[in-house]
Amino acid sequence: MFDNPTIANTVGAIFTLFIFSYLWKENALYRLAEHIYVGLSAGYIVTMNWHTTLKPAIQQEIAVDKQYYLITAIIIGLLMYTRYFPKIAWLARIPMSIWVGYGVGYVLVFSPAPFITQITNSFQKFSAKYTTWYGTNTVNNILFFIFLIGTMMYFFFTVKRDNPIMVGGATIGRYVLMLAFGSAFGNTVQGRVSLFIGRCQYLLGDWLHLIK
Amino acid sequence: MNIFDVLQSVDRRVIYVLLALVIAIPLLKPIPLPLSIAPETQQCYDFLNGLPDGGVLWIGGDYDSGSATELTPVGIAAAKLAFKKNMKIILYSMWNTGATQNHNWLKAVADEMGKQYGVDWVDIGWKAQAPYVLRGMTDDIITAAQGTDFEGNSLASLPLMQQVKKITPEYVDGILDLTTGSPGADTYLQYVIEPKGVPCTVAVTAVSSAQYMPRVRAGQYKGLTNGLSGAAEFEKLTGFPGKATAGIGAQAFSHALIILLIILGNIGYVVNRRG
Amino acid sequence: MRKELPLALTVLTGLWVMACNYLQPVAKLDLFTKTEHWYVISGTAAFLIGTINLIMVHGKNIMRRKEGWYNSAILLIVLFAYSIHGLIVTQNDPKWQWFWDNVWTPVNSTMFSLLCFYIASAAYRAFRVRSKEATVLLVAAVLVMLGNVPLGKLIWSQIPNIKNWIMAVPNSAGMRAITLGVYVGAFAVSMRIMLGLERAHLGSGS
Amino acid sequence: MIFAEGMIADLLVMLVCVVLVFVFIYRARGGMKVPAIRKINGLEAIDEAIGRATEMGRPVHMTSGLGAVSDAETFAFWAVLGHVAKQCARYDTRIINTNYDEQVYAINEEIIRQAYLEAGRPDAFNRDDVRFISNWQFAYAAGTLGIFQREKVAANIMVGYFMAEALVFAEAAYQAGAIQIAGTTATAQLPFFIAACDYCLIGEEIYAASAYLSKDPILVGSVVGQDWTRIGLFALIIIGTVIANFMADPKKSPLYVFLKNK
Repeated sequence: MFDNPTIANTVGAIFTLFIFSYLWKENALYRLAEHIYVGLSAGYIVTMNWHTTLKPAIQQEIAVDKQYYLITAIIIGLLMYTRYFPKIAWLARIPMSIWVGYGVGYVLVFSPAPFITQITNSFQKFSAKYTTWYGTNTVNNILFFIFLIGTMMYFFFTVKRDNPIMVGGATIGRYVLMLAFGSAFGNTVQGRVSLFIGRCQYLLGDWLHLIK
Repeated sequence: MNIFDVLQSVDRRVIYVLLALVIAIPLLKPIPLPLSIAPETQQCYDFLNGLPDGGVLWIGGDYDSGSATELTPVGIAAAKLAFKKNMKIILYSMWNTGATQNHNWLKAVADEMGKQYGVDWVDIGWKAQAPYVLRGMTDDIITAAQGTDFEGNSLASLPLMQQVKKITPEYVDGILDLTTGSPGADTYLQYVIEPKGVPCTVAVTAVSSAQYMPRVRAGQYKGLTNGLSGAAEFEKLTGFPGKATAGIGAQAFSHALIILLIILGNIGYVVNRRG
Repeated sequence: MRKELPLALTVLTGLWVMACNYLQPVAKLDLFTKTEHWYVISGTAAFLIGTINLIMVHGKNIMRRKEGWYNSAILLIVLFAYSIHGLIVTQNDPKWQWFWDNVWTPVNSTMFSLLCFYIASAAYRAFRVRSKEATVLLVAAVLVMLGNVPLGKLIWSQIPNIKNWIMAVPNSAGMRAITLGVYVGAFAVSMRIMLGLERAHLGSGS
Repeated sequence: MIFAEGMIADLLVMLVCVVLVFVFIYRARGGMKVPAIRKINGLEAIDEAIGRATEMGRPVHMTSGLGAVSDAETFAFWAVLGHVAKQCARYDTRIINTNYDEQVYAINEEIIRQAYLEAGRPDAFNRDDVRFISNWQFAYAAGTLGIFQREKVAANIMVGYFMAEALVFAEAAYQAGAIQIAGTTATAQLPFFIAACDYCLIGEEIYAASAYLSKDPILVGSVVGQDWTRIGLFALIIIGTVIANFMADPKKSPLYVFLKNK
């Protein structure tokens, strides 16, 4: 069974069809596939977390490499399970607040670099060698700058839109956003369609051998 | 309910069935369509084709089954092109969930072209903490990769790996990264392309192309194939038509259907609003 | 104590992460790698709370014979069988992998590919010429869709170029502006958490 | 050297942003008159959505998408969740929260429990309605899709970090007949939220949620700080653009050297 590609593809194809049946209506076959899928995903995580993270941490890093500070990590993590015991449930807030603190620190440390890159990339020289009307050229560089500033103005929260610059900027910004969203939507269609093409090639080709 | 109401409120299931048909039929009965080559695809091909005969091509397979339709055809066509030029290929996957599929397609191409594992190609596979391993491989591939390849063989025992010590221009002539997100082409940019100066071209999914295009223009990537259409163009340039070429008809008809539906819906909307 | 301790821990951890990266005397000790690893291990030690939730929710479904309880039973059987099998044989076992490759992977790809249909129905439903803005959205989407396939060029040779222009100029500018603002907002919300102004997560309202 | 090498520009930029926010929080505390925040339709609609669910006697669903506890988007989600949970507790409307990340899940449960406690109805809190589904993107989506249909969700509020599953949720919730409010910073997903949802919060609008919903002058002060940061950003971009255009070798200007020398 485990070496036979026909069985493998048939199993895969049946589950594929179960999931597609949701498009028509939520139904028993979809529910079956959904629950098996969620169950498998959870089983996978249990296996992987144990074999690739916890076991090496305990057996190797703590026991052999003597990285004893990791014991505190495990204890703090285990405090999460106190939430099932009402009397000591508040202890679960300890790991939670540490994680949130880590998250906040992480944002404050690792956001500046990409933020700066975005800023410096916006320092644009207007004059440029003309390539094509839709590619690099001076007009497009100036337009980019105007669009960028206008869209940023759109986001002001507390600045009143009572002067022509603010109104103009925000209006440009609104239209630029619509162009951006429309084009990003259109650009994504291609990728999403190719996902289904992939499933068709699997069903019609790998499974049924109707495509050479 | 008049015709214009109907146009405005086509049931989603009708849309789904039509869409499935316009995609499945062209796959079963391919319809040739004229392809225009995008400049980035041409650059990508020119770069790969211009690599020295007998050199080393590094392929980064940084995606999984979700993007396989768009990216695998580029990998296959590029591998065929490289093997035809007697180049060696080293494959490295930074997505755990994609390592097996990458191994399988490259192995299929190598077998088809009579290339020998360890001599003509090597698959390093996936490693935990993949981006850091990549950075390490710019100093020493075998150490960083913990000494083993995809199947657990010793890398040091493979003739190709005895020649290629690290990812630097001295050893690797060019990189093709098949990328769908992070880790991916940006990881290469950060650890390999910028600091080491190994030239790299990328194949990206249509969804993420807008993000990578500026870097092609800035010369950080030597070229780019955009989604399935880019893959089909690339297949055409290399002369190895494959699954992308077969899929491009389905792609075109599906776009046409969606646009047609939008137009019909709007006709219904406008007429009803006037009336 | 129960109120102050969590906030204090949040602030101290946040400051520690910053010190590890911003202050040279701390940074040179290379403690952040250890901190990061510590964080991963502590999170992993707690990972079973997710699994426990699944077991409790579906266990109750079964015990109360709620509608669809048999699906809950299947979920739990798969969950236990697959994890126990995996714990015994490790993740490199080919039979264990088989279920992943031939059940999980096709289902996963198919779930992803539902987007093909959803994007079509969303486009049909949403793209109407309701207002000037909506029209701009619609026209941009259609032009880019056409520009992405050979069809566009057959209709008018400039369509792919128009697409390129939209993607390169307004799209990049708009997305850049959003991204810049997002960072500003992220700094602000982090600051509010550090000051204890946003403390919904500490269990004391927003 | 006290500051880590290559991190000085990062630190300075971060500090400027953070200090500006702090200054305005401080001034708001000191009684500065804070201006009103412009109308944000998506946030305005939250109470309407809860009201609709209450009338119909059907649940509200909330998700933060794929965000982890180390994502700022999740912080923004918590502010919205706190508000929605309190309203739901008050009106006795069921709130379902599905989760992708175990850590976020645990914190969300605390937030919702606390909201019920504060509304004086701790007994009405149902632990099974805060659910961890899966930390695989599409397994999470599959489980949530089922819930939309089976529980007949009347309002779907999504705030946080989303990837491709965004449109799966939006379409499935539409099919279930839910009113939808969605906000994210993920530029790739915003187009789908715009198209498929009733209201959309664009980018940083989610970070104004806590101030907007609570109308707490101190929080509004922090939003004023955000706007001042933006003004600073304008100044920086304009100076940078001037340098790029009028200096012979902009790469050698102090600003470039400082920002790029990382």
